[in-house]
Amino acid sequence: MAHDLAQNTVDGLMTGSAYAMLALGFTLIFGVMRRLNLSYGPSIMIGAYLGTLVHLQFGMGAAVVALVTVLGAVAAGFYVERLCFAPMRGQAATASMVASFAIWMQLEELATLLLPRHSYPFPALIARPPFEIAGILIRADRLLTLGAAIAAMLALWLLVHRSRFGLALRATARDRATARHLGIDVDRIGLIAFLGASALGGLAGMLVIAADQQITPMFGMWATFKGLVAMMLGGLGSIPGAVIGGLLLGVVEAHGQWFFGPQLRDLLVYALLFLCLVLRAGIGAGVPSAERRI
Amino acid sequence: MLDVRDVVTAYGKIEALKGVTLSVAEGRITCLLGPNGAGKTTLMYSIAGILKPRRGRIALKDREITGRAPDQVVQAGVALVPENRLVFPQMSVRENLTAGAYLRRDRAGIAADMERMFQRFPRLKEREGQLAGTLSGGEQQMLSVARALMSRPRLLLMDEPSLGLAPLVVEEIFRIVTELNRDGTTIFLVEQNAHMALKVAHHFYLMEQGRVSFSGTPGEVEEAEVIQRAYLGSRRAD
Amino acid sequence: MLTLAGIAKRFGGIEALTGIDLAVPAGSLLGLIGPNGSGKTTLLNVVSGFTAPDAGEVRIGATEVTGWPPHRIARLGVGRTLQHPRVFSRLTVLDNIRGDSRLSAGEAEALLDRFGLSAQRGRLGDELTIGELRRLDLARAVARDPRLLLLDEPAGGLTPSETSAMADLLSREVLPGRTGILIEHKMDLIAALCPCVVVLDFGRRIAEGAPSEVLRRPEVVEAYFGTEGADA
Amino acid sequence: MEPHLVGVLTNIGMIAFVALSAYLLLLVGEISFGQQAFFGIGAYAAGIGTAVLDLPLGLALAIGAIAAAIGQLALALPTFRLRGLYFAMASLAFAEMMRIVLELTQFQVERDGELVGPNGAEGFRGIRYIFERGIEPAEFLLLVAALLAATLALLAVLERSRFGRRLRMVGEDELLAALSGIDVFRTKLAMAAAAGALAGLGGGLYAHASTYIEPRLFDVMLGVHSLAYGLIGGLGTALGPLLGVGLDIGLLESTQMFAGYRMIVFGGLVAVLLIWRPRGLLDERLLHRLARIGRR
Repeated sequence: MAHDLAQNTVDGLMTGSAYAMLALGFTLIFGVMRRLNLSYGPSIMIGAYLGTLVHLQFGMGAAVVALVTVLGAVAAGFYVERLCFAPMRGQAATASMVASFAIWMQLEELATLLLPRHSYPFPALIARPPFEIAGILIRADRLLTLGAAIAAMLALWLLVHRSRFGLALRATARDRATARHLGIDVDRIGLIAFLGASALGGLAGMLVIAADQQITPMFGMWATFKGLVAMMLGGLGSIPGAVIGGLLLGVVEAHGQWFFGPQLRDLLVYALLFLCLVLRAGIGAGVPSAERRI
Repeated sequence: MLDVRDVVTAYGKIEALKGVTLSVAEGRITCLLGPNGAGKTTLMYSIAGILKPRRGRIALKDREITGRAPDQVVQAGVALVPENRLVFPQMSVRENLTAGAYLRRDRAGIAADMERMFQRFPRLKEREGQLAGTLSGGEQQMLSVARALMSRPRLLLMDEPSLGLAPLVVEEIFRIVTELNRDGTTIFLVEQNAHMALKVAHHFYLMEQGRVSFSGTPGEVEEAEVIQRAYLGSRRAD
Repeated sequence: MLTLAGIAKRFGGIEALTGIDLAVPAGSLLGLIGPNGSGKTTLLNVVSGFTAPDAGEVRIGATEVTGWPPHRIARLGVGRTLQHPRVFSRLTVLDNIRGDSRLSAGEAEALLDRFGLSAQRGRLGDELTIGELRRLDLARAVARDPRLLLLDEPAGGLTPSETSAMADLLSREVLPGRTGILIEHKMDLIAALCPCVVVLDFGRRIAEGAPSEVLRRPEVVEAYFGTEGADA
Repeated sequence: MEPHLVGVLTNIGMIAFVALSAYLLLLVGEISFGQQAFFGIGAYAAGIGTAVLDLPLGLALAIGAIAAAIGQLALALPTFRLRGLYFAMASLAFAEMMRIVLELTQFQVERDGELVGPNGAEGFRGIRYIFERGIEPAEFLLLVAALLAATLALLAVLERSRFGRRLRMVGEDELLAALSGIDVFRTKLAMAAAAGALAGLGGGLYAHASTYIEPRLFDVMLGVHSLAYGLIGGLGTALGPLLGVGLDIGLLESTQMFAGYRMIVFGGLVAVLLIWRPRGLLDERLLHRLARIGRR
């Protein structure tokens, strides 16, 4: 029993680290623009499909596939930003959200046009059997995801709090009007944050898909949902919150799956999300979400 | 230094500026008085590039800046101290100052200016690492002024710097305004606090209904009557 | 009619209102003046229910309404105009007036006529000039025939001729038989309409009395123009 | 009438109900990504009504509508104080929860030697009321059309009434609406109940037209479409969402125009429309202009 709990927790942290990276991307966009990009997952998926295409057509190895995936996600992110966010700065945040949902449908169909079968193989990054530490099974590629998530969080934190760009980012997130008074081009800052988030998402997506060694058109919805739930659990818009939310989501899911099966696991997760929204509070840092930004 | 000619700025159908013409002389303090809703802040925003004038031209030292984006206007040497201060409350004092120098790339120059700001505003030095939101109103106003100065402006626009501050603090703010001007900064000031403003200004304009209705030198004309007209309404009705 | 006792409100570290006591007798119009940021609009927000005070009591007639939601206060017979007038831009001017009231189309048109908006009746709310907006805002506030009116700068942004037209409109169509508070920076208007004014500064009441007398008091002049004490 | 055409029109009619339900919420300023849940609740409740409990169709449809209205109120009560993004996300989470609940719902009885009723993720087979009664597809279309026409007539009357103005006031500016004495929260709750009922009615009809339903049908794609129909067709009139449904199902789906690219076209259409006409083709401004011309 204790062993199961420990194994579940470790598995959950591994999966949760991918959620955390997705949540970081969401947070970056939400923090700067106060808008939700529901096309986030599908644009990552476009990147992964392009990567798969390169893999299948030209037999490229993991490194090239990874690069194509990230670049594809950035390109798709650029398209989404230009169509759903840039023209709607003056409108309510919901307009961008609905538009990004519409583009979600576009991207999903585009993916099935690129590769029409239900699933395709994706090259593994590390092809070696799991190893054991203190009786707990650990997969090397999942460990890599965890490491990448920690590195991404640290890098993002340093970028936001220690760089000139990060200062402009925080100024824009806080108060667009005042940031403009100081000569900060807030629209450009927004676009860069958006593309950065897409790159981060592309990296996270690539790690997840490589660990699964296959890709399906369901990935877009999966990534959007997981990233969104993790961000909301973390309390909307804080970097540590996103990471804690992601890890927490992973652990809750792992235990939920073990004890209740997949359907009740999902029910549990949605109920948790619903509760967080109604109470308008994240578990992240215990600060009311409305008060906190990046 | 600054030339504003026939500027019309509108919000939708409503023209807030109906053809404003005025100029700010280099090395001087010019003050803009006027009642609420006269269009003073709209004029500030039009100069700073936040609002695009519908007509007219704005030039800084013969260089046209009409309709430029705010970052280009800052680049050209204009900095705005906005109404209500608008410091970033969740950033430290130091970070707020750094943000003011956003468009500059000379690290050494920025560091030197930061030290100069701390000398000029010792209160800010004491609170260097504190979050700006925890400062008092007067300290926030000083931070807002210092932040604007960090871009090394040739022209400093100040929108109601005395708003909501206690009388002693207001005096200090105006002392700073005079000092800055003595050190060579041209200042264009919007004020409600007419007595204070007229005491420091070299020239003033009165604005009503989106137009400049009076222009003069303090002390030269019947100040009292002008102020009366601007703020308390004319008495000619009865 | 309207009684405020010990109203206090803080926003973060700023005391927006401190210990405000105020009584407006039935049938009179109280002028509320003071420099920008002195707490005038916050006080109206407290009365109309948009802002709950931290301390104090609001009474309308005999009813204590402290902390009531805005719609209940409105239903009690309180009409309010806004400093920055807003309209329903997707409704016609006529429907803006009818709003949720039981006015028939005919009654609403008669009201528009009295406010000089007949010609605009079929326009959408966002196609109006500032003068028309102010009049529409005012007409909407009286459409439900309120007992108490809270007017926040009804002449803000108006030209001198529009302002005197507004004064006529107020004394002819709006004020008779009603109690109210008027915030205004144009002192002509205050002097013409209000027998009594209260002056706010830094969220405190600093003076009260007849307009002509109050405006001469040194503390009021100082509040408006700033200290002269520096070199005095 | 040609069977294909009857099928398409019936489909348009049924989906119009869920599009109208999303429209009613948009009128009071709320964006819901979760109307599919109430369509689903209506479908299941009405299906259970005829297939399991052997009730007449009318009663079963009413039960479906009421169940969905109650469901929507259960969502609205804790969430309507949230605005914008928060409510939209909460509605999505709620709908996904409902879908999983339907996947877990087991309620089968034996009828004529066969098990009927909801069977979890396997779906709900044998809602055969209209086939057992020998109701022709064209007759069923007539029923759908009549119910839709009655709904639209009701909405048309409502929109011209004082209550209709109240809705648009709440939808545009809650503060100003409250200044006019409107209880914003209760107005929105009333709209939520009506929206739930409409979605439930559509779902009940859908269950009987298709005889088989499963939880997967009521996923988020249905919800997004319902929302998009109003945003495409226009929020100025209840005919707006109907136009949206007609364009999508009538034009894009049934004519096979853009076969294989339908979502690319539809998605792009929604995004571009949101930029160009944020309140859809038949928006308030256009209707206002038409009304002016009509008066001349």
